[in-house]
Amino acid sequence: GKPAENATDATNPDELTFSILSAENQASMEPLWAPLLDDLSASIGIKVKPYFATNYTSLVEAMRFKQVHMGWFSASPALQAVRRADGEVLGRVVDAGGDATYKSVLIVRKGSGLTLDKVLACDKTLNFGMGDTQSTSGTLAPMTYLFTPRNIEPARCFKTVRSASHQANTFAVANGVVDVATNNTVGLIFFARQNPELAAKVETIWESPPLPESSIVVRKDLDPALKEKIRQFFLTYGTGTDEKAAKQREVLKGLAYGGFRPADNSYLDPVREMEASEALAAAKRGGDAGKIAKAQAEFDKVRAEAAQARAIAPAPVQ
Amino acid sequence: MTDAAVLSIRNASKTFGQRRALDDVSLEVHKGEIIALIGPSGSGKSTLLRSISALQTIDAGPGVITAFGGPVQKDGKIDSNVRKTRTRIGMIFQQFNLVGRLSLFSNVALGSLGRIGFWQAALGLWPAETKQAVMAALHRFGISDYASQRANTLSGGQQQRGAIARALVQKAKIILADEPVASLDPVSARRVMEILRELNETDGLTVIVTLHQVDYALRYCKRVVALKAGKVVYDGPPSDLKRDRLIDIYGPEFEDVFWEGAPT
Amino acid sequence: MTDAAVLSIRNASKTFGQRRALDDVSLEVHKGEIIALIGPSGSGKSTLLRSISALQTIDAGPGVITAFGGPVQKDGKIDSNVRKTRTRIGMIFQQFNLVGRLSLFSNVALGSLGRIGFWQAALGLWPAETKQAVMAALHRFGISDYASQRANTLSGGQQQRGAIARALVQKAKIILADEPVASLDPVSARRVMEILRELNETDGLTVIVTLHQVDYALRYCKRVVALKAGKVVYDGPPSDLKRDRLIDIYGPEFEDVFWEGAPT
Amino acid sequence: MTVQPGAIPPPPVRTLAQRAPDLLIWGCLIGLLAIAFGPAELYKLPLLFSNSANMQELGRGFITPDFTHWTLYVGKMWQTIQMAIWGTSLAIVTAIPLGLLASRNITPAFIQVPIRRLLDVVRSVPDLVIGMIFLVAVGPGPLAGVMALAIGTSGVLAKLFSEATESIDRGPVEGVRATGGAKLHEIVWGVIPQVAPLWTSYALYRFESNSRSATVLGLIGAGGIGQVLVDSMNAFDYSSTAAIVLVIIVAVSLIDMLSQAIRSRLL
Amino acid sequence: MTVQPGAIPPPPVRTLAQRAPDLLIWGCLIGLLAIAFGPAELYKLPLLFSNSANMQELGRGFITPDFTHWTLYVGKMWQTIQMAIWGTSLAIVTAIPLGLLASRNITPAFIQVPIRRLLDVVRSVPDLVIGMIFLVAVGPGPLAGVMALAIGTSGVLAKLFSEATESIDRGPVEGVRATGGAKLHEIVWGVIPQVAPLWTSYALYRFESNSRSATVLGLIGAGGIGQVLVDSMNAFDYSSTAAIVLVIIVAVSLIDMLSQAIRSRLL
Ligand SMILES: Nc1ncnc2c1ncn2[C@@H]1O[C@H](COP(=O)(O)OP(=O)(O)OP(=O)(O)O)[C@@H](O)[C@H]1O
Ligand SMILES: Nc1ncnc2c1ncn2[C@@H]1O[C@H](COP(=O)(O)OP(=O)(O)OP(=O)(O)O)[C@@H](O)[C@H]1O
Ligand SMILES: [Mg+2]
Ligand SMILES: [Mg+2]
Repeated sequence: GKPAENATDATNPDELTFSILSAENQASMEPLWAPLLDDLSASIGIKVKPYFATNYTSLVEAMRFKQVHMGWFSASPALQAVRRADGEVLGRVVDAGGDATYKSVLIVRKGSGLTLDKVLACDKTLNFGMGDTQSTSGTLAPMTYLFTPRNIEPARCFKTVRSASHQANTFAVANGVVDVATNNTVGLIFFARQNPELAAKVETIWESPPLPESSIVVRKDLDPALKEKIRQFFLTYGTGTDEKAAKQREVLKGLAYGGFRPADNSYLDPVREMEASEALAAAKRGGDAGKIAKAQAEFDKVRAEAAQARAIAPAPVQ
Repeated sequence: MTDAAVLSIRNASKTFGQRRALDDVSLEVHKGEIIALIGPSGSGKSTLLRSISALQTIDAGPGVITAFGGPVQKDGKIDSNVRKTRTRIGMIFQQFNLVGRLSLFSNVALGSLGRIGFWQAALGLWPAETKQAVMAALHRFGISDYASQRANTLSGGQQQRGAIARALVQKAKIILADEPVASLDPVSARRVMEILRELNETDGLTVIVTLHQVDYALRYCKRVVALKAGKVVYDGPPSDLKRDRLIDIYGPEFEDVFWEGAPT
Repeated sequence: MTDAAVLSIRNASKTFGQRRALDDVSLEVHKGEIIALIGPSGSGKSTLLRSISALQTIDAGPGVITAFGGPVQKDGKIDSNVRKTRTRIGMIFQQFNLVGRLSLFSNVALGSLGRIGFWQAALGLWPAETKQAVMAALHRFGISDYASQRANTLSGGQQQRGAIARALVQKAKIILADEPVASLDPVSARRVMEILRELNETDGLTVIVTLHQVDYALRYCKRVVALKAGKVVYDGPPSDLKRDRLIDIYGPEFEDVFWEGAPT
Repeated sequence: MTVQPGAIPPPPVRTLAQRAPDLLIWGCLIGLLAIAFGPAELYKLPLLFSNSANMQELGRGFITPDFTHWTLYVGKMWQTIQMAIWGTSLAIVTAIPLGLLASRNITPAFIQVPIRRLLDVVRSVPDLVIGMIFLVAVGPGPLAGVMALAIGTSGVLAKLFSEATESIDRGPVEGVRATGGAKLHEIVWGVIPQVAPLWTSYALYRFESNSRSATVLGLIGAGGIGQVLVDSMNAFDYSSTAAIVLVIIVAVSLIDMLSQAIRSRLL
Repeated sequence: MTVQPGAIPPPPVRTLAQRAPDLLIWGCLIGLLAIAFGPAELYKLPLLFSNSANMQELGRGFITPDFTHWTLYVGKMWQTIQMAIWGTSLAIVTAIPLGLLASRNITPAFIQVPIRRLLDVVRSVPDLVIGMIFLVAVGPGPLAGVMALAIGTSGVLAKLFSEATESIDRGPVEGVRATGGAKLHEIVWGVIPQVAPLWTSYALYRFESNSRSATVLGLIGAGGIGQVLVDSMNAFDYSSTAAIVLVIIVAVSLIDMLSQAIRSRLL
């Protein structure tokens, strides 16, 4: 296709760009994704060009400026895409092993004798490894579900708190240079697969409630017919019984996914909830009464909305 | 300043830190003169020549240098039109100042920069005329065999002759030569001095040449200017440059220098 | 090789690309000699001196250079113990080879590298003896005022005298001087030649000096070696260096060079 | 022979005032190192030896390179090199004039200083911002990567070019100036021949580091070997990482050898 | 006067064989640029102009810097500088001997070539791997960052140091050699004074780029301004990003001015 056109005719481009956010725990995705996108291209009759990137900010901005039409985002970036880049959630992924295996965890070194209680004792003796500030399972989830409800502020609770990548944290715990760290269930599976000896040295002491996984986000202003075609493609992918479906299941297996399920923006409510909780905690730290009240109101509102959504639709996970 | 003066230096001083390299030097040079600039080491000869070609500013103040009636520098500032003046002044440096990584040929061809097209010069597309002039100059000094050798692999004397060839190719109206024969064997030295004299006599060029060999100065030049500690201490014909004058310039030890055939 | 020979060059050749800079040169130098090395520009004088101090290899083959009875280089390979030999050979370079960014004092102090403690030398903690020797040498050449000035801001003659001072501080047994007086005024030149002679006569040093001024060679040296196109064309006392010999060395134009007081 | 009159003067001594700038710089450096000792946790250094078993264990993952996907790696390497060659070439084209304009011995201060500050700004703007700016204009993919590399590299190269230019010997430049050459002629004939070997090595160094760069290309979806590398590390797949690193080592070594070959012609 | 006998010879012409290496290099470069034109999507370049509105709109987010948390930014900048100063200093200490050993005009080939390849390897190993190795030994935090910076920087500095060394004038070195100085004396007195200005500028350039580096420090929990920058961008908080970039610009400019001041003393 002509490059100039996918910029101008955004609703019905003759070439679709599909961004794939390089998530933690995914090896060389390009060859794995290629057959899926070829199938998509064949199914909707428009060429699909994949882009892999390590940073979601740039992908969200690219989608905002119509340089990217749809993308594969993990939960928190997906929310940003919906907010900033006129995106809407089209579907979500289920893992190969079934549903809802994705949870945030706290890990310690096996035999260290550390328990959740000891961690929460806040005696300033432990070194704590946190994820990056915007990481769902590394930071947001443990804050929302573990620390904030107990009014614990990690910086005041532990000897040191450092933000690092998941891999760095995992190795640090396994090698005993950090006492407790955050991670997630999928990350641990990968870690165990590649480094069995080290993985044996790590144990989980806390699991969060299930977290939303990656989802497919498309630009809202895409032609509705086209959007529907894309939705149909994903939802039926690998579900048939014929030989084609078997092949599709092979593709999915490569990606370590079980298939796709329908979802909409409310799928991301837990992330919104986590964000609001984080904002509330930040306000509380700041100690400004006005800000606290405002953040509290926002938090309550998001929470209520999430509960409502859950009541109407089946729970996004489980 | 006389109208006929092709070069005029008035009240030029130059101070490096504490050191006065030029001390209120005034000099009028007329068209067609050939002047030997002598003086002990460190007396400011190179500094004076460098100031004339505006490679160096003189101290701010009353000092003025003009060439061909136009200003070269004034009050410590170099005139903005100096480039045109420079193309008419050929400079032969004491340290040769060749570009080590270029061939001898290219180095000498640079002499034509001021007179060929701007882009031609920038791209090194030397016109046939330049090429011929370069080879003629190299041949004249007996170094045409070395045309394609890199300048930094040439012997000292070969480099010096290359530097002189560059000034020749420049076809300047004034030649400033800073010890052009220092690294040369007697025959080459004589050849260079002859060429300078020929340029002066036949082509009417004005020549200022720095020399340590007083005998060369006496033989080839019609006027001798002597510097000592930055001051002009003699300016006149070689015939007046008697023994006691020279002792005055170079110090009492000069007495012992000319063991034979020295001017008396 | 004679036993008394302090320096022996046998069958040394050096080829740069196509050019033969040294062509089967053999030379025996005895302790206490003072030798003038003359020859036209490009005849291989510098190349010979550089080969003796092993700054350059000669061509592989039969060529051997020995100093103080020990090998300097052989078959195109520099001897591994050459460092000790070098401390006993002072070299004065045609292009001075001072370190431009160091002060004149430091440059001259480098002459003592070979004889003071390794780390002292590396850290520049010059012993009092070195400091005195440096200042004495600078004073001797009339440049002690410039001791703290950077070498690259000195005048040509000042740099040349600095380079000679460095060799003096080195307290070598052999001095190789490549045109040590080229950039010097007559008085300084004479002073340098007198010092070389004094070192030779009083201290018994062996001196090889490259000169373009044939008169200096005749006056100061007891033996003259002439190179031409890399070949030794004369080796004998100055008294035998008659006009036709010189014409042989420098070419027919030499006839015109000595217009007065030339050897006949 | 004649000796200069007067006594031998004492060796020069640098006064405190002459030494002050040097002492200041060294004092500041040592002071900074001392101040930063604590915050940089240098006192933990002995851990490096006591915990060396950990390092070995981690290293073990790397000793069995897995070349299953080697064609992919080589392809990606090639892809990165293609982007790097355009990015670096465009950067050189801008860096040459900027570098010359930023050199104090070529350019008057009233131009040189602002250019210098401009270059500081260019180097300070994060890769991600530069990448994003091009991303929103030309869409994700190689071109955005090329442009991001070009901008970032030109800031660095212009700085390095200018500092090499400031270190040249002014003799040859004066030689050209004295013939009446224009500024451009001085540069072409007096400056460039002197700086050519260093400029070449800078350009090839940046080409090399662009070829192995993961950051900006990966951030904006331009792909390349860096992306594959990050992905393999994210999956804890150190055998693949090791294989990718080997591919990069080969590429870097080839570029380095090329660099040496070109430079030895220029030296 | 006397003219040399014989006719004036023609100007030298370079034969095809002499030109071959140059033609080869230029041919390869142009060929590569042509081959890479398509894959690098250079044909999309016009989009840069037609879509410039996008760039402006994106840029608009940056024009209102938000300095609310400026103390945090300055603190983080200072923290990074402290890590950078140790990392760079340690790197310099290793890069000096390595750089000299990697210089062809100082070191015999049988040592120089392996060192050169070793440096290639060091530069090829990704930051993240280096960081992780130190992380498991000394734990996450500044020291791991310092060590990772030190290793990565020493590979680059040693290469740059060696290429500056290869470009020096050998005259002064020979001057020192002829006095009978040992190899070390040649280096201290003949080489170092010549390369000092360039080495200083390299060292300060790396100090500067370490001070603004985000990648390796952020990945292994060493924090610093780079981490804050990435976080602010990830939160789409471009006003804060702009403020942070301004802080970095000030720091980079100060380091650059320091670099110029030190170099002008050495030149
Ligand atoms: N590195 C080199 N590469 C190529 N040729 C060289 C090199 N060094 C010297 N030559 C050549 O070798 C010859 C002898 O040079 P050398 O410097 O020994 O001459 P010289 O007798 O000292 O001359 P001068 O009196 O001019 O100093 C010259 O033709 C010179 O061009
Ligand atoms: N850049 C500089 N910085 C400091 N001093 C300088 C500088 N250039 C020249 N000088 C000093 O100025 C004085 C005159 O130098 P100049 O080079 O003009 O002497 P000269 O007459 O050419 O001597 P020579 O015959 O030795 O070449 C010397 O004392 C020298 O040390
Ligand atoms: Mg002079
Ligand atoms: Mg010579």
